[in-house]
Amino acid sequence: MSYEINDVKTGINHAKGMNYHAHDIRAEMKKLEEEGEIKIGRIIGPYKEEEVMYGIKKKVPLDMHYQHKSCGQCANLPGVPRSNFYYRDKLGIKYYNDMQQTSCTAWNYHASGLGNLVQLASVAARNWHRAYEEGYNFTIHCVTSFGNYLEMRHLLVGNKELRDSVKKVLAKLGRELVIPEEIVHDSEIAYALRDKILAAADPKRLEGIKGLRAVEHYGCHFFKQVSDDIIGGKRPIVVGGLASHLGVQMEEYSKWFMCCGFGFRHILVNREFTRSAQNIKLKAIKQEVDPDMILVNCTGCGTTFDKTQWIQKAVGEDYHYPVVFYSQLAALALGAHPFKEAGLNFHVTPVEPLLDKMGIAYN
Amino acid sequence: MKTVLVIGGGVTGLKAASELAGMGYNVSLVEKEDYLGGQVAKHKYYKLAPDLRLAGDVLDPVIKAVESNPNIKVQKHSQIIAVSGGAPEFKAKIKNSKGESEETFGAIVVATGFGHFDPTVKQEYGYGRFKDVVTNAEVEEMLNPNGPTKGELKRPSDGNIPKKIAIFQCVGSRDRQVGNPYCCRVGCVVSTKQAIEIKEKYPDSEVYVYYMDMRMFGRGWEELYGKAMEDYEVIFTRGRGAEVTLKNQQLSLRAEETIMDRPIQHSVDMIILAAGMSAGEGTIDAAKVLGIKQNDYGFLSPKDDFLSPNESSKPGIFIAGADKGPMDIENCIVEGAAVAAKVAGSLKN
Amino acid sequence: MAENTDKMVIDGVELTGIWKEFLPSRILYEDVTTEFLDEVKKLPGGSTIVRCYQCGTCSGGCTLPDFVDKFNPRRFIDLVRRGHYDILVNENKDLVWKCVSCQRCTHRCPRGVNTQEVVRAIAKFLEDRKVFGKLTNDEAFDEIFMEEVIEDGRIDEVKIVKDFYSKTGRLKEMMSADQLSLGFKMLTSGRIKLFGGKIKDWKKVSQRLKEELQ
Amino acid sequence: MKIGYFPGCSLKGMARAYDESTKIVAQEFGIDLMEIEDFNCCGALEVKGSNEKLSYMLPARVMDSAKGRFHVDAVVTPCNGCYHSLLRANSAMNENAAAKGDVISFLKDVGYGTYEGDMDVRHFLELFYNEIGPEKVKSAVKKPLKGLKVASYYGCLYERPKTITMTGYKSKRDDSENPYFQDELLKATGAEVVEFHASASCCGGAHALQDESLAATLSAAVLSSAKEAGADMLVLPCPLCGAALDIKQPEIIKAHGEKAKLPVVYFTQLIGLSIGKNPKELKLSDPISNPMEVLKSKGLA
Amino acid sequence: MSEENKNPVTEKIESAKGGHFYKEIMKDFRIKESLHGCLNCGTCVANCPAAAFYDYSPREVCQMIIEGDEETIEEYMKGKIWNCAQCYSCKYRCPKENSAADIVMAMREIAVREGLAAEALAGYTRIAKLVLTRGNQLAPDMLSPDAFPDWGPRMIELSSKKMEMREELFEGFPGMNVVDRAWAAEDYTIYEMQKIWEESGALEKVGTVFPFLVDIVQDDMEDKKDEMEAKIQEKKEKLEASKK
Repeated sequence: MSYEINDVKTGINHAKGMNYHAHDIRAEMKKLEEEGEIKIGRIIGPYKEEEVMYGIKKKVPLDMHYQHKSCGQCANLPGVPRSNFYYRDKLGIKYYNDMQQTSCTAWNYHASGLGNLVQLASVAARNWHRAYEEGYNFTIHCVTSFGNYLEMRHLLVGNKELRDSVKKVLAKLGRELVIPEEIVHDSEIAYALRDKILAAADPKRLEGIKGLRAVEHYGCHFFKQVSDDIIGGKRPIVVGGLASHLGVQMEEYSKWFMCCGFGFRHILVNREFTRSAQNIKLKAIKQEVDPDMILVNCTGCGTTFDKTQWIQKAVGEDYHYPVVFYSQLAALALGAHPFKEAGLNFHVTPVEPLLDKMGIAYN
Repeated sequence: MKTVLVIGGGVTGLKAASELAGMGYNVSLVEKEDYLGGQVAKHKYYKLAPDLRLAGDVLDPVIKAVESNPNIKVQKHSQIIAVSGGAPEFKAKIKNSKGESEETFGAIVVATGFGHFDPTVKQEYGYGRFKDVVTNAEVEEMLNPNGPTKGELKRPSDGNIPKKIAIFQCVGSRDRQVGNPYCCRVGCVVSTKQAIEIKEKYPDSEVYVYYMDMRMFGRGWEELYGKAMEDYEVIFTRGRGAEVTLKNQQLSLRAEETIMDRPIQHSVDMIILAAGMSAGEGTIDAAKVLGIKQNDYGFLSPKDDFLSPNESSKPGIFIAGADKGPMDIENCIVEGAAVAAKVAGSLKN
Repeated sequence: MAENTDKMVIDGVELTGIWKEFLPSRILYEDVTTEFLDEVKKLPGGSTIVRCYQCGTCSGGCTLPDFVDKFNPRRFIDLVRRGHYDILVNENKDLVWKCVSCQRCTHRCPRGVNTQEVVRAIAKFLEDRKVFGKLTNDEAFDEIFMEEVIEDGRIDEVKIVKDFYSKTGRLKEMMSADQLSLGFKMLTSGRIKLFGGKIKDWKKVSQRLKEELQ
Repeated sequence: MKIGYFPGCSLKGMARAYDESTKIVAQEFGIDLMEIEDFNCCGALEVKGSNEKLSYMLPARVMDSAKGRFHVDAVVTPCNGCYHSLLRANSAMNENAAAKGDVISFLKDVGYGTYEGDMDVRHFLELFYNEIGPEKVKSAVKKPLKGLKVASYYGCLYERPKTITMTGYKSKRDDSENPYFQDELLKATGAEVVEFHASASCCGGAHALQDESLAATLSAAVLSSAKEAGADMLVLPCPLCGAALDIKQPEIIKAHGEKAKLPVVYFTQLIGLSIGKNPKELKLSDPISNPMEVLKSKGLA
Repeated sequence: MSEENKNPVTEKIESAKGGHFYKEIMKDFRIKESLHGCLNCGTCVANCPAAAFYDYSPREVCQMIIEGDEETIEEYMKGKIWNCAQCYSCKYRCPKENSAADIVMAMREIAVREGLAAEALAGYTRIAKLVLTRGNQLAPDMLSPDAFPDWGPRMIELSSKKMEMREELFEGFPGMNVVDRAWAAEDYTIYEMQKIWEESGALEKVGTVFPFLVDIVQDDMEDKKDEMEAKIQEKKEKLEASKK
């Protein structure tokens, strides 16, 4: 069943009438700032407002992007950060690729329980401060980092004890607690920029994209960990929204909600779980849609979908759905070379049939 | 003799009006719709739990008692838009298609009732996206021979009669996420009643109820529940419906069978959402116009829940029925009578 | 996870052990089927199973969880009602005959389910479906008991024990020194009558009961 | 009041001691028991699990014969199992017209009367408590059982399930969760009744042959908790529990050790002893678990 | 009842709430936000990917904390909590707004600290080392074919050609083409990361599982301490100045 983004979006408007309001984190941050407890790293330059849960507007910065990279993407799917840079270059957006950035360490934390909240929040605050001192808007490539930073913001705002501990650590580094006004994932930015991307796109490439059938999968930490600050309400729409804007026909499948099986620790030490979870998802995708590609926005899910299709042969099933990130799709639309600029050749599940179908040369 | 204003022509308002008129008071009943009977009439409720008595059997006499009483002036399609003054002399502005008018009343009874919870908010249930996910109010309309399907339960998608039907309890009730942590108090019995009606009409069908607790506290409700299990083989699963998806054009639901500690995946033809009660629009408007207190969920707060349950926070303004919180029809009628007594008492003093 | 050493080669890549393993799903996919419920309902003592509303009073007060892990009447009933035959057989078949008929469940059931008899009916139901692979002790004992009651009208304790041991192939056990000395003591104290009294007009009754069983 | 006495199969076999001591005690206190001769097996668990109809017909024949041939108003049985079966048949006949029809046509076919399911079925313990009572026992005691600590055990079917034991009852029944009739009677004999929490738990007797290790575990739990409570012996009103706890005791001790070693007697035996009856007459030497030793050491036998 | 006949079920109910682990867990401020009583409705389990394959149940996690039985908690910390995939589906849909995932996370932290996680963390050394010595968690190097044979033949091919491919891809992007870490995080950055771990007490915790790692990190820090602390001092002064 293909669906319209507007169908999904109706939930937000209804949510406005809800009795209970989740606390408005933006108002609380302002209050803390007035009390001198924290600093807010305000949006620099133009922004676009998109609606999140409870009718609250989220400001998406349109320029001056601090690129909080993903270690998983850089190591594993380097085409994704490359595409993120690419579409910004094409649209003339200024960005900062920082070599003083660290990993958010949330993957390690969720998988192993090593580390603690003070450490996790301090790492977050350090990276936030990097963007602040360089004069850029904090934007995130990785969904694990995104979920983690949303949660850290939530915890830091809500808990003075944690805040004080983190401030103490930061002071030892010569830094201060600056919480960004908005925690924005790169896929949200790409969604906010959908009109610009469409306008700047290569018409020939758009011709190839048009009519492709795709399913989407969102990282769990993108929308489940802290679920009230996502564009589109509780059910995310950004990847499908961007793709359908570019002409992809988005298809619904029954297992859209289910976790991909990455499981943080499972992908490393219990991959039988990862494979089994993938089996359920892929089976549903094949039976119900049999799409041309799977669109994702999450490092872990991208890895899992890409790397775990082949092993399904062990149970006699054959899947070959290219896994494409929203930004790789955007880069392709803008005319990127599929390998040299979008890095699709780093994907284990072959992308060549998809590129053939799109009429894009890759050799 | 002072006139009493009754706002709302549902069962509570109707009962209050006829009781007051019976005691000799003049009553002005204002209803915003062009029919009397409130939600019962709006959604063409067919049968009532627990006796499966026709809703009309109950509603018609109540309406008749009002319409045949010369002391009651019924104004349909009308709304109160402003009220000034105080007890025992209120001036109310009534607006209808003909224009605005002002009348004076000795007391006001608010009986504005409830609204069915809109399950669109629960995106995971797919209401509004999947045609065959319907609410219990829609099922009432379908089961009613005077309804849109002439009494047949039909799948909205293809008009076929569903074979496997799942009913989800607690949709929009007992749910902090949507801001309704309270119990709707009638979902359990309505679902059980509908399950029985469906099984009676279509003995080959399978009806599954997904519930957390079956809260059967009313007269004869628990017995009805037993009957559904024993005589009609309605299958009750202890686990709240978690999500609905469409799998190869068939609805597929997820829940947990908590007795067995296992997740369930189940394909069905139709899903009925037992949408709970929320504060009706009329109630929210009335609270605004009259300036009376509401609770956290929009329902009206009595002056004292225990000691003066039918008095609002303002003297001379009385509240009754489902605008105070979820309530079944039986109790709404009791409330209507109770508030009438309270009003009469206050006007005598 | 069990050590798995078998090899598999896919596309020239050799995979051993857990590299290729998948986990079985625990999700229940089946529709509820009343097939099994209907069957159990018809068995002796099974009719009240439909009244159960899964409150757990039975398993809460049950004698057996103290001694038999996972014995849970509520679960047996639930499995039958929902038609999860496979789970009933795979995970519970060794449990159902363990009921000691202490009647606490029936005694306390707020819905009037005759739980003890229902559990027995479920055991019987599994017995009828031959899931145990052999005649269980319980079934064997029931059969001998029935036979003897119908034949003689009364139970002769020695005879029934002897028949039971012989039917279940344990006659040797009965001939153990301990058992023999016990038997001797009983015999000498007159508690074992080698020739039990006969009931006067039993023949006719016996005939009628046999008809009933046909 | 004429009372029919239905001993059941066990009392005519291994539980001879219970049968004889019951008769002695009844006679001593003036209860006129008329044994229903030519009785048949009550059906017990096994018939009930195998064939529903038979499980009503067998007890009905006993009750019909009590009524029609012995003209008694009530049937008393000292056996928990028989008590349960008889009551269960009555309850089915009263609640289920089909069952009643089956039974009546069966009785007709075999040349019996028209039993309606209305017999007053009583347990001997309950009867003895209600009709005689602790006070009368106390005044009849000649040899108080001073210094004897007993654990009073009831077994399962004596007051369970209430759906059956409460069927058409005319006399006062024991407390179904915390039975006390036997406790009171034993106290009247001068014995000390110890606090014993397993008094209404299950001895596992139903599995005595089919699942011996489970049965032994359950029995051991009962015996050892009585012993832990300081009892010198376990007293009970049921021949089936007697078989499980007494006759099987050597096997139980083998599996669970000396903590399960405890003499087991019927309550009628102790009442008989206290009113001065001869231990031999009461068959106190019958139990495998050897109560005589303790009784002798306390100077009671 | 004698010792071996004790009922495992009633024992549990009888055992006192509020043992050591329970108290430790309750100290975590996330618990208050993550548990508002539980309706036992099963919405969490219905969506839980771990429950689909393991004998694991987020509902049980909530119930366990409500009941607070020490023995069960310990058992869980050793085993079942490591089945959770941290997908937060339970939190997302819980009508009581509970979060079993957060409770599990708090328990994992405590399990590590209390030395109950040795088994769960076997095979975790490489990641832990990378985080503490490189400033990020993953490196192209780690994707060696012997650790990921189930990723198929293309993965093997890729890992042999990754250098050339990365060079081509990241032409003009300095710092992106490294293989021993995800990007060329500077020494100063790594030092900052290490200092955060040390100051927050997280490093000490690592020591309970991987004592040798602590030595490596401390040696590493010692080596560059003077130079780095000077830089930090500079930063501190700059921050002070900006405040005025």
